[in-house]
Amino acid sequence: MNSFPIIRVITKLLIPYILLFGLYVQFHGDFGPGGGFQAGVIFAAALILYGLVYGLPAVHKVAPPKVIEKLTALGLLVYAGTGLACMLLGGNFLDYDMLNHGFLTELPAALDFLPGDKPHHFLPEGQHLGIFLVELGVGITVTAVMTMIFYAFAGRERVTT
Amino acid sequence: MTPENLIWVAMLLPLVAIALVFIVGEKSPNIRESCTIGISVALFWVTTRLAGFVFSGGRPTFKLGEMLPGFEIAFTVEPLGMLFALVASGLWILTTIYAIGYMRGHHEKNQTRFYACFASAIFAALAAAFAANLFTLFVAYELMTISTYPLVTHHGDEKAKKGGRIYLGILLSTSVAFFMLAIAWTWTVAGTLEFTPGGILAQPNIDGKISDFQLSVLLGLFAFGIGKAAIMPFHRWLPAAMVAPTPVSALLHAVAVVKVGVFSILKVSIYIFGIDLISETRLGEGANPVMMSDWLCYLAGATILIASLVAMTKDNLKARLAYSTVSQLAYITLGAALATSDSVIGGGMHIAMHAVGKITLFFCAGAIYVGAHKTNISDMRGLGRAMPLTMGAFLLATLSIIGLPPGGGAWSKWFLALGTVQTGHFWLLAALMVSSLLNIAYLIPIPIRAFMTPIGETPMKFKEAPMMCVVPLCITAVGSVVLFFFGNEIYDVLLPIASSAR
Amino acid sequence: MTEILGLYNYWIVIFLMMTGFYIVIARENLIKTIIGLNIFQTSVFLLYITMGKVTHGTAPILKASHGGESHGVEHGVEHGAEHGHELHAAAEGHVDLGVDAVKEVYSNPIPSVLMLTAIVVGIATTALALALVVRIREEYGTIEEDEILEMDRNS
Amino acid sequence: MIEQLPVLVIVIPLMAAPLFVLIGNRKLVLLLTQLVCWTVFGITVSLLSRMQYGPISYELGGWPSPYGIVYSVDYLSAFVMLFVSGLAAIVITYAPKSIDQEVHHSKHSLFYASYLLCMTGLLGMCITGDLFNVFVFLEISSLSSYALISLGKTRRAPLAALHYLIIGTVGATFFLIGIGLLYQMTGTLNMADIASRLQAVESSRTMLVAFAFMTVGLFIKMAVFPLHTWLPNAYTYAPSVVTCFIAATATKVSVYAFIRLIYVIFTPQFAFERLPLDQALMAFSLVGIFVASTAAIYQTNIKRLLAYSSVAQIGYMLLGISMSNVGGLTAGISHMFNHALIKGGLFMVVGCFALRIGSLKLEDLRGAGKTMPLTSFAWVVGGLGLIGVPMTAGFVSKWLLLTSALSLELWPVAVLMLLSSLLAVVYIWRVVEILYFSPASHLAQTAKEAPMAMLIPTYIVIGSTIVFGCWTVYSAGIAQAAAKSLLGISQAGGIQ
Repeated sequence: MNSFPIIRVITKLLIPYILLFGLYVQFHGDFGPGGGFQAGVIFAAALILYGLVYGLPAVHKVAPPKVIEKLTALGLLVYAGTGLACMLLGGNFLDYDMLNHGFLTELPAALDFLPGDKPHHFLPEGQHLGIFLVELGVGITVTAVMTMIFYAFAGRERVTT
Repeated sequence: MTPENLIWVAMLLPLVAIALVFIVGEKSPNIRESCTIGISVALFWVTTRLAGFVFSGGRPTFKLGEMLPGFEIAFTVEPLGMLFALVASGLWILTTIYAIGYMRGHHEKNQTRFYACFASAIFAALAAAFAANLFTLFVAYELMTISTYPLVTHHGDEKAKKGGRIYLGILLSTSVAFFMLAIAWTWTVAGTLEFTPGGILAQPNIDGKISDFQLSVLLGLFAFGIGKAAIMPFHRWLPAAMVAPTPVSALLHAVAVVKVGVFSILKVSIYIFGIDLISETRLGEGANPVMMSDWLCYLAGATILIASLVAMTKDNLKARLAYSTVSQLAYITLGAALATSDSVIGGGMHIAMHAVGKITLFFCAGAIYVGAHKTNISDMRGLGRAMPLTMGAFLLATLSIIGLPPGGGAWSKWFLALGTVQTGHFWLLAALMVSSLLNIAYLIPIPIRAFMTPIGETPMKFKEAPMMCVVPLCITAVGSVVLFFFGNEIYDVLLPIASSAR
Repeated sequence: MTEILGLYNYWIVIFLMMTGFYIVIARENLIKTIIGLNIFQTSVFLLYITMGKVTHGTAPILKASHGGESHGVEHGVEHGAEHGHELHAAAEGHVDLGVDAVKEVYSNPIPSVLMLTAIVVGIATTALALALVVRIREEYGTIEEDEILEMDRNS
Repeated sequence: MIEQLPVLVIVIPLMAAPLFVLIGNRKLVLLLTQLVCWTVFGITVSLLSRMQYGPISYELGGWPSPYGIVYSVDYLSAFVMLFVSGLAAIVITYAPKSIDQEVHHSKHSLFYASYLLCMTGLLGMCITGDLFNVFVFLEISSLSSYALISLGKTRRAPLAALHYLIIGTVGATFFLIGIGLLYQMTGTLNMADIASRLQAVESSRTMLVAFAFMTVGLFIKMAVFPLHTWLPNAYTYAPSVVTCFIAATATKVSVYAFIRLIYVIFTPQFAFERLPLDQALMAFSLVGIFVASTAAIYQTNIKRLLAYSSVAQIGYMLLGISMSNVGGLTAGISHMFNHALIKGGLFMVVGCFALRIGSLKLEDLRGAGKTMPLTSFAWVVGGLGLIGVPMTAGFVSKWLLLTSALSLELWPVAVLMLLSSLLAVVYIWRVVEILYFSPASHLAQTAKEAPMAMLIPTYIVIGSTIVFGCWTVYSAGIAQAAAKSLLGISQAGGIQ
């Protein structure tokens, strides 16, 4: 599809917004609808779109298959590691309340001058932090897996029968 | 040593023999065989020590442990088992000596496997003889089947394979399909499998847990399940197993395997049913109710006659002996089924008498094969002059098998005949007599033909088999005559098993 | 009549389920089989999701006045118990959240959450199945099952 | 850390699997896999040893039951986990040489990762007390086993894996439908909670439908007779090591799930008294035993022969379960254990043959008894166990089954069961004759004895079938404790 300028330009325009939307969904996960899985799929969609339009070599440069393979594992480790951290802190597996850290949870007085409603939390803790980390892990893994599936199929040689 | 310790020492010895045989292996056959002989002598000594205790009224017990909740592996020695153990361990020595001569004279392969399996079969025989409950007996019985299979298929050719298939097929099928079922049924009905004087099924019978007819069916399951007793129609394995080398046929198919079968049947009828229960339970209405074991008596009688008749048609010596064994085993089953104290003692005695007699015959068959390479009776004309010792021993053993004095078999047949009279089974008495005639007809011609031929026809190029073969068979032949003079002692020894009923 | 029509979601589910199942059984083409499998799975997703929907219910998002405070303060078992209770009540379809007696009806979120997992599983299955089909095609040169079996029989 | 043991069983292999993908070094990954498997085995041993103080439950994330996910360990689950992890450990110790030969080197770290995931899934199915979680773990184990099977050397492996995948997914989806319907009725996913709520619901049509879907779903997974078609191909074409592990454990865990389903969730009164499932199960299992054993007799590939025998053996387990008394259930549970050992051991033997002879056709194995005496002897011992000869593990379970059938006066069942074990004699002995008493084939003549690294684990497993045939405190004994505790739940209903 290299030869269709309109598609190329539109794709270039679209991809940043897709990524941005992915980030939004990702980081909104512990407050409202959204989360790692959806975000991961959106992220991967951006990569796959890029690959479809610009070809496999191009997207391999952006996201090398080796890295993607490792990311699959890394995301899962972030997830399980969060659970393990809770355990090491003395709770049960995935007991996020163990992640309370009491560090900068309230808005510092120095920032009082900011306009508008003050947010509840400054740095998330406990349940929020736990869910955030888990969602992050899920997001990474899903992005990587989706991309990897794409690579796996797109990278196959054509079979002649 | 206390009798309790003697039990486990006795059973450990064959296992030691297996280990030694494997360790020494093919490297030095002389050491391997001397190990086996040494241990068999030690075993015989241990069993005689044990016999001293048991025959003077002791009942030593040894518990190995619980295999399943409620099912123990335990050993108690009583006179019948002791007699069997004595016979098996005593004949093991002679068979080993004989086997050395035979196997070397024949250049057989896989001798290490042979001696190891042999020892494990003896182990199984001892375990069966000492078993304190039906469960242990069953385990030993199956062990016997498995450990003798490689012996039957020793030659490894197509014929041996086929024989092995029939052997294993019939023995395993009957034991799994009938014997195991019978044991489980006994367990569900009686709640115990302990061999108890007087039997364990009498009480459930009174309680109505098992009807008279069901008892008869259960007896049938046992009789057919113990395929090693070779009741027709499950006798085919015995002739099939004759493809084995002769020492195997001798020890296993005259002593260990078949005797485990009839021994089990005796045990079941004495200690599981109780001879009173068998003899007093009547089936059918009206004036002439039949004994619940009547059908088994007649089946045994039929087996005696048919097997004898079949034996007459066989020209192959080992095959003829095999069918003779089928017929003789049915005597013992008959003794168990008649269930009078005399018939049971007769059956127990016949285990010993037949063992010594039949092993002699097999030894002779092997010796003829080694010395003259003859297997068919029709070819043995005039052999008596070439092999006088062998054929003389054959004649002596023949007397015992037929039941003529001074052969030991006379006594056991006498007591069996008494049993038939006491229970009023005159047809069976007739069958016993006819079978003796048949025995004469198919056994006596062999030595006669061997000796009574004109000198001119005698092929003089043959000579006696090696001494290792001839000496054991002479000993057993003499033994079968000696036993005749010890009939009273054996009767006294076995009396407790029959009188324990009341 | 209303009883039958009122359960229209189940009719749809059953229709889809049977369609998918039929395709799985009847089609020889491996890709079509996988598509059938997907339809079959999707029907189950629908079954769950429609089950969780409460008429006129909204998305079960806790208001800041309620949920926000409780999250920071409560811990452990107490917290869990309360949370669980809410969910549980939601499952039964009529929910009375918050002490200030604001009656709001929420749909049950649990079936949707479960289905999220099931969808992931479904994707994994499909991906694996497709990968296998690719390999099969590379080995045999066809994805028609009867042809493949024919080749196996001959080899 | 001790109270964390239940979750560690799952977490350790689950975390190790992605770690392997990160590491990628073949040798290191192998070492770690073995380490992880043995650690998990150690944990399950300590969990089982804790059972005498009562069942353990572990709340994930501190959420109390029935709202959160609970991991619960009782005699039954601890017992099943013990042999699953034990066999996983011993098989992976045995594996390296065989895998070296059968799987491409570049795939090794992924292979070991999938292996661990498969084990995780199986263990998870045992330990979790949450019904939906069962489904998730079921799919984890299934997906990884599809992948493992597809790694087989021949080109039929992917096809076998795909067939298994399609049938398996249909089964799992059936299970999922059942869970959905149960959730609809009770509003909870916690098994114990569902059970207590179902008592209030008189058997409604929904409950029946849910029960039917879940039962059929699990039947597919455990390869009950008419639904077994996926199994022979999957076992035959998978790499030897995979077959060892899956054949020994996967179907047993599905049987475990089925036991839970009947005895914990739906109660035996519902399944066996209101519904005639016991008779149906008996019929299915007996027919299955006969048909599959007969099929096994006619196979020409040793792996396929064992695969059909597995289908038959599942029948014995179901037979025990269908009796719904302590004896029958004990027999069923201990047969799970005994058969896992026996079949695991036999497939390990087959793996040795595959390594040295390179073919699993019976005609190529002729005369291997001469060149590979130790391997062949292991086959004989394992085969005797499968037949159920006394002093082997197989005898113990058959004996238990027989006595409990007789105590229920199920005469035909008892007789048929005994007759069926004669079929096992035929198919095992056929191979024995081929190994020992046939002229050697071209391939077997030049074969060497299998390496000690494989023989020792094989002999440990095969030897344990003898040990557990003579000494049953820790096999039938625990199975009985498990059966009692399962039936204790339903004692209110008056089941004997």
